[in-house]
Amino acid sequence: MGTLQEDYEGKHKRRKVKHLNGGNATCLASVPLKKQNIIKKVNSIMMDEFILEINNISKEFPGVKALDDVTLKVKTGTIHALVGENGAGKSTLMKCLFGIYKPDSGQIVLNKKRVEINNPSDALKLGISMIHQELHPVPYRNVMENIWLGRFPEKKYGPLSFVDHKKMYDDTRLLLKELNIDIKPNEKVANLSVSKVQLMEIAKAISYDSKIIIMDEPTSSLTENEVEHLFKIIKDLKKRGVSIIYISHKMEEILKIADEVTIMRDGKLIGTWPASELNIDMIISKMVGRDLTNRFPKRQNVPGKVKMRVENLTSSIPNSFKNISFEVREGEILGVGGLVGAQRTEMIEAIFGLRSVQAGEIFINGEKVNIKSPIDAKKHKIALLTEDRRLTGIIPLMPVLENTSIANILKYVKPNFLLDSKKMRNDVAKAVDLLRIKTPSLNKVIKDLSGGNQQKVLFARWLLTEPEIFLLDEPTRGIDVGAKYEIYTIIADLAKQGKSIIMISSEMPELLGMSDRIMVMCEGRMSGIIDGSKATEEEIMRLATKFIA
Amino acid sequence: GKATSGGSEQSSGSSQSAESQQSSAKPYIGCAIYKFDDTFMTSVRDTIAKAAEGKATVDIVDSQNSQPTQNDKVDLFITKKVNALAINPVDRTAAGVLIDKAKTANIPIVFFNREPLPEDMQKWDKVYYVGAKAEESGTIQGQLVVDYWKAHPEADKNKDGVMQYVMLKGEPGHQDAELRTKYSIKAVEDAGIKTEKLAEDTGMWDRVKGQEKMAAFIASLGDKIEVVFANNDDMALGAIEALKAAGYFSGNKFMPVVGVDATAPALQALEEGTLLGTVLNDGKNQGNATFMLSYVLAQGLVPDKGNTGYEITDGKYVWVPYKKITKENINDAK
Amino acid sequence: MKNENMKKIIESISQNFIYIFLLILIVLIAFVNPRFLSLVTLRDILLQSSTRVIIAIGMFCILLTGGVDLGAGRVIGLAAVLSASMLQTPDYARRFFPDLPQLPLWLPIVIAILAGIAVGLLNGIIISKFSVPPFIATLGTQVIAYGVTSIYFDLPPNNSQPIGGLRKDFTFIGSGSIGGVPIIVIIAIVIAVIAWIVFNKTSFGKYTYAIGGNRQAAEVSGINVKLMLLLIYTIAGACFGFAGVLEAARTGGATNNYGFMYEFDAISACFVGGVSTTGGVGTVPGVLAGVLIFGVINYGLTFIGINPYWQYILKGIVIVVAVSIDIRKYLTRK
Amino acid sequence: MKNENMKKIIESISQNFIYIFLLILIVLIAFVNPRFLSLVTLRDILLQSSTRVIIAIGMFCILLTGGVDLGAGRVIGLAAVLSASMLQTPDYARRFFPDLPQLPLWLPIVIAILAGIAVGLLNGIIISKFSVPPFIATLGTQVIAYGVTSIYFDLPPNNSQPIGGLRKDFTFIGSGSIGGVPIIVIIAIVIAVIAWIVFNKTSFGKYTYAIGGNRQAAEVSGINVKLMLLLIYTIAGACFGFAGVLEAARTGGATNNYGFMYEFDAISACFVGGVSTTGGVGTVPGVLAGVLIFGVINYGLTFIGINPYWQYILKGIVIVVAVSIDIRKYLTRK
Ligand SMILES: Nc1ncnc2c1ncn2[C@@H]1O[C@H](COP(=O)(O)OP(=O)(O)OP(=O)(O)O)[C@@H](O)[C@H]1O
Ligand SMILES: Nc1ncnc2c1ncn2[C@@H]1O[C@H](COP(=O)(O)OP(=O)(O)OP(=O)(O)O)[C@@H](O)[C@H]1O
Ligand SMILES: [Mg+2]
Ligand SMILES: [Mg+2]
Repeated sequence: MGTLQEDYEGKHKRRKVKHLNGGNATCLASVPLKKQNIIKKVNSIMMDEFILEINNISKEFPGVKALDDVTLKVKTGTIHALVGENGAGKSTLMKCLFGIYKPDSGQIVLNKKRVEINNPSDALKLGISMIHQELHPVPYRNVMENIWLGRFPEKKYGPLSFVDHKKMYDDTRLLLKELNIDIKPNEKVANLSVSKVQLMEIAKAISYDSKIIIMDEPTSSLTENEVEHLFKIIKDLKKRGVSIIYISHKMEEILKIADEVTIMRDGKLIGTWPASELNIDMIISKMVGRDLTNRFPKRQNVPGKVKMRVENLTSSIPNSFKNISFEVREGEILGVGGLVGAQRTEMIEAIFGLRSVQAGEIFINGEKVNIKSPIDAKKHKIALLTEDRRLTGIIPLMPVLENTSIANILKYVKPNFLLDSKKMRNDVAKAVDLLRIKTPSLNKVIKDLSGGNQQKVLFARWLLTEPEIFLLDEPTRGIDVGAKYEIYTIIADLAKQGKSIIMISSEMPELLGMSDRIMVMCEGRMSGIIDGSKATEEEIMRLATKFIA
Repeated sequence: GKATSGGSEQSSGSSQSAESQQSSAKPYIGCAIYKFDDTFMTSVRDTIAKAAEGKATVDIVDSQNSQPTQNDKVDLFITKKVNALAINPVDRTAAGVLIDKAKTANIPIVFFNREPLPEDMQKWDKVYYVGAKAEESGTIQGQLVVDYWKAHPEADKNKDGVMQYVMLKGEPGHQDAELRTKYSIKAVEDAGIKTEKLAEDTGMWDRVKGQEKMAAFIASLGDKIEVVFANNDDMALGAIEALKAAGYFSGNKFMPVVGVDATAPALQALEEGTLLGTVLNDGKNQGNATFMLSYVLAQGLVPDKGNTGYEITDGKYVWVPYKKITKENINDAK
Repeated sequence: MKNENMKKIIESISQNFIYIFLLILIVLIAFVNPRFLSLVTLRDILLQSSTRVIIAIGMFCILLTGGVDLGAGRVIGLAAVLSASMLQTPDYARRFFPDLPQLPLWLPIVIAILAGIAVGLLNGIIISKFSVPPFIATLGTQVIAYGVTSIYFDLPPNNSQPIGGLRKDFTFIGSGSIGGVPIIVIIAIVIAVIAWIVFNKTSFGKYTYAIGGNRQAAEVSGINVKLMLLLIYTIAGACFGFAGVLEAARTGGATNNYGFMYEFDAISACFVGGVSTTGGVGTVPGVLAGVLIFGVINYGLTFIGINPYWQYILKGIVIVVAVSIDIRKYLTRK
Repeated sequence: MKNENMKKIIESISQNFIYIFLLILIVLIAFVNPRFLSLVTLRDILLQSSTRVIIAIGMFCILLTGGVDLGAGRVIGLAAVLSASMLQTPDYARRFFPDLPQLPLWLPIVIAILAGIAVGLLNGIIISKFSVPPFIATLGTQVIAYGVTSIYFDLPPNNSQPIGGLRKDFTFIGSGSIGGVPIIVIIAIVIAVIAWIVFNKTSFGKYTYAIGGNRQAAEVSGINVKLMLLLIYTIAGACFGFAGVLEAARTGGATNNYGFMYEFDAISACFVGGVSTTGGVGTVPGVLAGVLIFGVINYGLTFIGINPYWQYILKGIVIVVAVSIDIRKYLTRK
């Protein structure tokens, strides 16, 4: 008991020391502008040193060899991109580095010294921080408590120490201001949009004042503007000698900011190259082990008659979407663009009956329909691939088989009320093949699949229901290029078969590359619909900010 | 106002109770039962409620088998300024604190059914007790078995002159469970019969558990068992079910089983000849005496045989003895 | 290669840990007293586990959805009292309804099950319609159910007396056999088989797993989650009601305390049997093994004559150890 | 504009629903019997709520982390028996330790609290080290704690007799006053204030919220979650142990049955007071309001003389209604 207490207090002391030194993050965040030159010098000396060496790491999960003798060396003050298909082992490698997983073998060398990292706390102490692929906010606490979690500033009153709320507030405000992020320090996190949460997590990772920052798909829910902003922050960090390990499926991003690129495939290291020696096609072919010349498949769909018409749809929540009217045709892909916060998700979930509306009508095949729940939506042959696969998509401990068939399971009920498991298994196996879902067996629980493969399972789930209208909310979020191409092919194919598709996307190339028409939303309102073949990024951006004062 | 009584009518009469206590001169008595749904205590509280009709206002409350809860209820009665307290303690040792409370508030207190310790009873002169000596129920159980043992030599199945028995105890730590267990065996040994405990386990006063534990005893000990003691009738009846399942009570296979409480199903079993005997705790007289004592005390009088109708021993005790019930005197219990 | 095999063996042991655990328990007890290995013992344990299996299966449905029912025991009490009160022999002296004509056997049973269904439905409405977490919702309804049972049980002329003198055709369900196999065991097996089929072969079962696994995902997939929850709590209520009827039939009596704390036995059995506390994981055979483990412990420890207090300690250790080993399956971390 | 104001009022009513609920309850009871509104009543209710506050705060710590402790009641029993057994007056006839010299008052109290800490630590280890879900872990240790208490309680010469004859200096803690305010109330207030400071002003408190709100977030932020859990269960154990001591002091006695089912009162109070079942949400004032609501119900319903069985029903309804309204706060969906 006594020792536990001491241990706990000991941690507090350490933190206090840090604050006394003035070495807290906000100070540092404001430093570079003044001391840039000195730091630059430091950089040039250290540039060729490896600050981090991950040597020969292997890690096996039941049934999967997630990492097989992987080595990764990161130089001081560089941006090191880590790329690979879904399930290549990128996140796992980073989790080993951050102390979330314990590798089966291999070692980590930091600043030429071998280190043991047994938990995140060790990693943070060694100057490694991480933005996680799956976000980890504490929903019912405010932004500042989330950012400084684990290291609140404290005031001492004799032997007692209390949280210094004022300092925490001021530090947070400064930090967010420095990073130019517009979030209030005392806002409850549950009230923030996904992108704001993502930005908060970025601010948090930076606030640790670390030498190494791991960013596991930090841009998966950011808009282009925010991505640009993040890049500015990253470049600042780089100038200060911080090394960044950057994981992303967006090739343009990688070539734009990375100094070096490490490519992984199937848990194995393929190699590390200077970014200047690579181009997108080279990265992709090394990643997938074959050539992939086109990013988007050729579309052969011909939009036909109007399938669904939405008129004047208005949310019952103030500040949410209002007066949305549009139509989508048979065999048409309607892209929906806009900044995060444009209420695209709310609008599409309302169409699917997940959210209540105050006014508005929906017509399918010219007939007015009343959709109050997903059950109604399914009756009208609508499918929805939700934005957050972890929260509203996967059923983590259920096998792939049931996860795929759950929305369609009533089709397999035989007259004796029992399920036709054989038929179900066949159908699922076909879908798994079609989407090239990487899973050891259909009985594997879905949580053990990589994020991208999980997304594909969800796609398969809705494919099985044979819908006529697909609502896709960020369908390729967190999916590797190879799989993306596969998903695009499927979407194009569905359109060719005459299905109607509404696809929300925050990726411009995807919108431009896949849509017949693009509807743009801003602040809950529709700011315009443009022809996909003639649209440009500039025009979409203009519409996306049309109502922003 | 009208006197309140037990059961559901109590709620309707209750709102008047406080007023009636002010408006009329009717004595107001606070009564706490250790556990409302206890089989025996139900008959006591029903008697108290009936006896009070037209004479006094009685608030009967439930202590939920928890002494702290009972203390809470007594505090409440004191706050409500009752004229007398009638308390059926959860733990008899806790009576001391209750007496202190009553003494401070100068409210006479009558304990019933569970006897406080003598030193606590001496704390104040307005403390009384109505009830039986708890150990007596055990003693009578022992006597029932002794009578049978002596009349039926074949009861000693292995002819070793020793009574091999199994014991089904009530809830562990419950004072009745402990006393009945101890004194039933003591009575047998006092009668000069050697005993051997083959097994003992708790049936938690429960018919289901009594049955299950007995089934295990039978399987484990087989014909070695010569007598079954159960701390109450419910467990005894459970044991009888288990014995029936093992072929007893048909043909000439018999097993003496004794319980306590003389519940209706137990009397039925007596008539059927499956239960050897049980012990009647005289709820009617306990309830009546408790009411009469508190009624007299609430009027500020000193109770005696004349105004209560019950003999008062040592100026503090009204003894209502237990009764031995067998098939012969079954009507005494009906 | 050898290593691979070793790994597979260890894997399969850990996957089937509870069944092995059950075996070890039996062997240990038999080691102390070899007579434990007999048909009678088996029969007794199955008999005692029968109603528990039914209760545990009801609980299993609920636990699968990520919920819990703290009121199972009180529903059992309600059903037991209801059915017993209407199924007394006409010549029994203290009938609950003195003038009730002889009812067809099925009617009181159906009424009792309907009472269980009513409580289940109430739970379901509170939980699905008003979004009250199951823990609290059932904590609340449990108290209500107990209050209702007690009021019914306290009705004159019964006045909280144990209900006895049950009809032979009724008690036969609880204690009769067909071809040497107790009827009650057959009933439990039938219900277990039905449950197995439902949870493995029907969409209803898959939906239940999905709701427990990720409720929001289930909703988006077009499952009517609220309706499902309503149904599941109602079905569980029916199970509990039926179990209460069987308890009355088995013991030949009932009180309002029947079933008290049974939910914890059922919950423990499910958890020991590998059901997850957060829902979405568990199997019917696992639940059966869990029930049998406790059946063996309860019976076996009494069989070899372990002091009741030590039985508590051992039972606690079994719960903790079994679950902590079983849980390893899901801990892929590190 | 007007609408806005209306909305704000409705909002703030729903945010502070429990306090309003408490008020409504008091008004209703006072309406039936105006004497309810008195200082004595207030004192009684505070007195009765004191130990409950301490227990509820211990439970609150655990519920905040998303856990639960089903063993609180048994720890209370253990601590009550331990402290009482060592604090009897030297001249008491049936001392637990006949030859024990007079110990300094603090020593047995510390020993009893240490016993609570030991159980808490055991829970903490099982939960954090072996990853057993709290529900099952504490279900297991609870049974163990009860077994241990009973064995101790059964030691000769006590043999499961209620422990009485407690020292005056000890019972004074439970029943004495300082300047008209009961000591026990002062203790409860002090503990509540400390808890409020811890959960609002210290890192420890805020980390507890974070663990309950999102355990993974806490882990990846470098919080030693396992250590925190260990500490929290241990602190809760200390609270329960201390509450047990106070219960013994308050009633002047103890049995192994003390504290039985108290955890459910504490859990209900927390939930009614706005603590979330999944953890991470709740306030100390809310918990106090929850405890007081039940204090008012328990006391008030008896005060106006409602039949105990109806009290059960009303209590159940309060739980369900209060939580179902309170929960609306969090249902922002749709
Ligand atoms: N906890 C786990 N248990 C079992 N297998 C796992 C676990 N975590 C990851 N895996 C497996 O390890 C492999 C690597 O997964 P990882 O998440 O590292 O991929 P990734 O490269 O980050 O992919 P993505 O781009 O989709 O995020 C995958 O095959 C995955 O199924
Ligand atoms: N004020 C808020 N309160 C609660 N949740 C919110 C709030 N604002 C946004 N969200 C949640 O954050 C998520 C992001 O939605 P938002 O409307 O901000 O962006 P979007 O453009 O609709 O979606 P996308 O991320 O697909 O571009 C939504 O699921 C929404 O539920
Ligand atoms: Mg990843
Ligand atoms: Mg003999």
